[in-house]
Amino acid sequence: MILQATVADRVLQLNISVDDGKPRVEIEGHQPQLDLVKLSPYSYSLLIDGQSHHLSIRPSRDGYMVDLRRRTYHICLQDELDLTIEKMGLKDAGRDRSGHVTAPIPGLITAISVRKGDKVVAGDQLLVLEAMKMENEIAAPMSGTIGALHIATGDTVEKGARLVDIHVQ
Amino acid sequence: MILQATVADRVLQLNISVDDGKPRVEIEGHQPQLDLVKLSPYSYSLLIDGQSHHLSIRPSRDGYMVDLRRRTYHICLQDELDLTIEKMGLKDAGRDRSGHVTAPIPGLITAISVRKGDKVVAGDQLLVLEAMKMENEIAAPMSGTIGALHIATGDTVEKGARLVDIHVQ
Amino acid sequence: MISKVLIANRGEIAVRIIRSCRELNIPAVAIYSEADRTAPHVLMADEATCIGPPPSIDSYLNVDHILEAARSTKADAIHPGYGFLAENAAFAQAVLDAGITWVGPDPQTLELMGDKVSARRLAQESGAPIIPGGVEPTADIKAAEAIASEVGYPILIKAAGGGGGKGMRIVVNPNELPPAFKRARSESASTFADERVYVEKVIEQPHHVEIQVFADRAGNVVSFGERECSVQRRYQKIIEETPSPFITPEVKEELSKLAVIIATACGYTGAGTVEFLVDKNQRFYFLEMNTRLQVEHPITEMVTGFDLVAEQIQVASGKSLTFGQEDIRPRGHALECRIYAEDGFDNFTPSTGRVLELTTPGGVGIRLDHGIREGLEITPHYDPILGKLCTWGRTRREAINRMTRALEELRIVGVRTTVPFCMAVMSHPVFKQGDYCTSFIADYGDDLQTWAANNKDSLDEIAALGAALFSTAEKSKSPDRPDARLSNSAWLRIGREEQISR
Amino acid sequence: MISKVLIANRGEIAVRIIRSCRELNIPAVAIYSEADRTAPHVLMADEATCIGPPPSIDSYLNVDHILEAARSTKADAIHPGYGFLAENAAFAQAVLDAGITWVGPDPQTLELMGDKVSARRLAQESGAPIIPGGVEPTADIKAAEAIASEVGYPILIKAAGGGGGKGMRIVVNPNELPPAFKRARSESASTFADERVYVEKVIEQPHHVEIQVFADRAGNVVSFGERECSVQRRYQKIIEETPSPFITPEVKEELSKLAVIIATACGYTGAGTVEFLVDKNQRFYFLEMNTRLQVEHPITEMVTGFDLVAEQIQVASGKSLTFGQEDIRPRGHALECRIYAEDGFDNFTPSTGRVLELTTPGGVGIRLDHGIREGLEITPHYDPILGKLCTWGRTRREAINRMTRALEELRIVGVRTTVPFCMAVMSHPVFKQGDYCTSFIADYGDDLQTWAANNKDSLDEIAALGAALFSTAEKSKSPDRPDARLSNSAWLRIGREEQISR
Repeated sequence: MILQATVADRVLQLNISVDDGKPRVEIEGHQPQLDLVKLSPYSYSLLIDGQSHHLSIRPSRDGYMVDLRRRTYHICLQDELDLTIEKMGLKDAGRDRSGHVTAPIPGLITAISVRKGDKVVAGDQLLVLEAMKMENEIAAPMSGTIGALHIATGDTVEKGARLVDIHVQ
Repeated sequence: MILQATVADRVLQLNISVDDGKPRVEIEGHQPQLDLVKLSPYSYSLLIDGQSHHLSIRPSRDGYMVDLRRRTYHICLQDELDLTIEKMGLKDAGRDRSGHVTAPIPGLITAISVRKGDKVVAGDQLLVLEAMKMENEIAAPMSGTIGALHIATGDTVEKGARLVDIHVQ
Repeated sequence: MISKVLIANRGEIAVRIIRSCRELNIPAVAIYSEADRTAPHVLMADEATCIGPPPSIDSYLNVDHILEAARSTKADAIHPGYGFLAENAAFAQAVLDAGITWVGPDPQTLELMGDKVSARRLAQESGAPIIPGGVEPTADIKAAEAIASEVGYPILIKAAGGGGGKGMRIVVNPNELPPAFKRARSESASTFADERVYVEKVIEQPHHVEIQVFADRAGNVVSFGERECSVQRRYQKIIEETPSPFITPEVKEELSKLAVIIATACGYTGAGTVEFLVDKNQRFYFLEMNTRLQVEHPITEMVTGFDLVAEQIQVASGKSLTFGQEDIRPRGHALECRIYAEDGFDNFTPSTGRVLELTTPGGVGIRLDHGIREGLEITPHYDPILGKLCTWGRTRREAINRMTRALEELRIVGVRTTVPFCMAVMSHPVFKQGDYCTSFIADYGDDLQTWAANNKDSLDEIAALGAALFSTAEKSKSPDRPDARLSNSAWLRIGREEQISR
Repeated sequence: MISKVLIANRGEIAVRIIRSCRELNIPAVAIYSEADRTAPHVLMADEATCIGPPPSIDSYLNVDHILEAARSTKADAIHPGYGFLAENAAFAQAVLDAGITWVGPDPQTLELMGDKVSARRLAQESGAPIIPGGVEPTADIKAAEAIASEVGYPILIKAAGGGGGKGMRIVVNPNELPPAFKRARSESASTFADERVYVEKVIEQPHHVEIQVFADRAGNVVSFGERECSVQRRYQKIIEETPSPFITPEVKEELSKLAVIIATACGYTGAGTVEFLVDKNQRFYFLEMNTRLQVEHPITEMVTGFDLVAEQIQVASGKSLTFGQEDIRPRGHALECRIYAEDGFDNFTPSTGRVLELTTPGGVGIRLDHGIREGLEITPHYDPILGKLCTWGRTRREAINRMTRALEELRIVGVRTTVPFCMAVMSHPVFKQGDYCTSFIADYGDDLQTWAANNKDSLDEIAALGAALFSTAEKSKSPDRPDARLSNSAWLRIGREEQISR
């Protein structure tokens, strides 16, 4: 099975097969000895040619999050089918004319200045997001009409959470 | 609901009810304020009248094991039905004429000296149980005929595991 | 005598204080907001009382609720930790009025040293130089211009009521002064309800050096030596060390002497810190006094062997110091890295989420103070400090190597932390040489980013291999996508391990 | 120079050695048996190699597999830790023959000091008293009787080949000697394939005191001071401290001097320990020399500030000591409690099982070395030591209070450990006074049990409440036993917490 892994801006090809009951992965032209063992719900020990790595692996919105040597890697994996779909441009088909304003940092919504249907100009304040004692004004990134509001005052939001939709005329 | 809790040789009466959505337990004549919150699969925080206790609670063969302040408590809980059954002596009804030899400590079975059908006299060696570098001879606690052997050489056994059955003539 | 201490704080510092209470055999009462019911300080305390909803203003800053908690638990002393109400004179007074012992200096001392103007005046009278220009704040542009021309450009404009870098600007020439002054004044007014600003001389390549002092009610005052705190982001410390690799023995001696004089002059009791700026020519200026336990106090404990929190409680209970200046003999070198829930490589953006895994470092020369546990939710309500990792070494180099090792061992999965950033600092040549000032992060931010990127690249393949093996194993388990080729013993082994692993 | 170290061990000591390798920036190779694939020493090492099935004889004692692992990973040094092959002269020789650096003394020294007869002879020649009678072992009852009447009853009979208390008996009068000698001889023969036994004078109220020595190849030998190791069960140490609360400064001085002379005489290199018995009148006798790193070395590191493992590696790589006797200045007091997987209140019965929870203590003056993790299975294959908890204090009392606090913080759930037993010892008046000898556990076992029982009773109700609330909450979740009265918000809250908690 061929998998394409995207790590930040690098793209890696992996060829996964099974040899004598053991997983074999060819990566960047070499085929290391691999041994992956689960330690806890998120934690794994991976030996690669005897080199010991202690990883945390968990699925995320758009792939996998891997913690390794105190850094977090976002890995997007695509098999042949995924790549075909992408090539055909099917993924873009459903895109609408809405702008999604997302949370740049996690925090608390302390104020909302707009309502559904309001017309806004790029730069207008939409809401205030408070995080660890700092108030952050979130402004409209484009002009348009406010669509759905996905939050209410007092909500706690994650980084990347969809806050407000703006329909561009 | 009335529960009877047996902790080592102490027997405690607990009367459990619900008051305004909160659990109420009457124990030894007083009714403390309780707040139990789960922290992890085995770990709980219990506030009793504001006194903070960090417990581990898990079911065991014959009740519950509670770890509290670095000690383990074995708690047997019985409700009215359990107590009625015990009073009627139903629990003893199924007892057969077999003696069960169990492992006094956890360890490795390194040798077995008997086979099914062998006749043994109390004190005869049955097997050798090795634990942390010490060899322990396990002898027959009574005379009789060897019934089932629940273990094989090389097995790792837990403390209390059934090893050999002896049928008393 | 103190028979029960209520800790008016949360997180790592509450845990820190509980530990000393235990060692003194004094029961400790935790307070908690509804967001903190399962936080370690609640689990570790002898008693715990809820004092309100998550926002600090309704809980950890709610004086009435805290005093009520002390009354209902019969606590006869309150330790405020740092932050929250620690330097609030009105709170300290309310505690005393309630007949409860306050573990800290008198309210009058808090007031005196909490006001910048009176603190600087006291320092000056004690013989400590202050930064030229910065005696009195002003809202008047004419006065500002006069100070500026007297001390010489570049100058710094700084809010009188503030801190943490808000409303601060540097002015390089006279033309820039009027607009900069106007903006600083209005920012200061809106943020701190005080439109006055300081106009000060800019100190070149400044070092932040502070002296830990300790005093009892009998008038004994000692210095526990200095801490160098010049690795800062947004004017907040992130890495500290002792001894300072920069200041000369003469300066160190003089700062200690001045700090003791200042503490004596303000009638101080307990643990306090006198902060100085030291310029590239070893010229120093009094900055302010922190009238409470300092976040970075553990490194002083590591080199001197004293438990400062235990000593605070002893002094608060009326005892005199059982040691003198001659008993304080620092040994070796200690470093602290603050572990914040922030991404050090993304402008210190706060991070929230659940702590999925926590593995702590151990072995020789390590100290960890933290207030988290596996499964705990890090919320955006409070200060993002999760803990502090300290190392001790016979030499500075040994302490640095040990810190690198300990940072590698510390696994916190689920929230981003400053751990990788601190690792980058430990490997930076300027830091290694001990040749850094407060602009270190600003000056070498790119280097630190590069270090991170270099180390990242080499590990991309490993992370990708991990994800690929994980995803394939997951698919082979899932009944709706049976992949016969991969349902073999190797993958089953992973499945089996998982079943038994908890 | 050493470029890669293979650690021929497992558990806490392998982890300990990896830490020093990291700080020296030398890659570390772990070896593991099939039972230890997920043990912390494997997770922490740079590389890891499987060397066989679980039984030690097939893995950690398998010389060929270990040498092959060193060859295949290109390790150019082997650190043996303690136990397993650490004092095996043949292994050390095989390592050297393979062109690999041995982190330890020469094979000849291992052999010389490993043999009780030659070790005692060397000690005697160095001026150290030995226990009267114990020069040469014998299998002859006449010789035994001669020694006994010379040194006087009571006497101790002890296997020549053994250790750990096997074949040991005390004889109080001459009548008992022949049968006791016969039994000891046959036990000795069957256990150690050597029927000879020692006949020695019984030392009254003995203290086990040992001196940590350190030597380089250039002939520099220093003493790192003493450790008192008299809290023992089955002749195995469980709690150690430094300095000794018992021996006089003069005895301390003399033991240090003798230890240095002995280490010099046997051509020692690296870390070694010279063990003495000290009787109630401060008379002392050479016991043996341990030619390796000692389990309890961390307390010496805590008071002196040195990293003994790092120094071992430096010396093995050919470097001379960078410090002299005058640089070793112990400060304060350190204690170690060994955390065994044993029930201290049930005759130290071994315990196995899965570590369900692990929470480690932190804060001021704590050091923890362990080799476990949450989810790890403790098997009966190896030594039951899980880790070592050490505390430091300015005074002995501070170190004891800190140890009590740290033992309370250390949560290991799933296997029984010696933690509660150690807590009982810390609270015992005889231990607190520092007035204990090697019979402490035998003499005060009942007291310690009582302490445990007292503390147990008071907590029965809390445990019962916990179990009752837990069982009721479980039942309210279970679909086949819906109990309407209990399916309310309080119980649902528990259920919800559980769902999100991992």
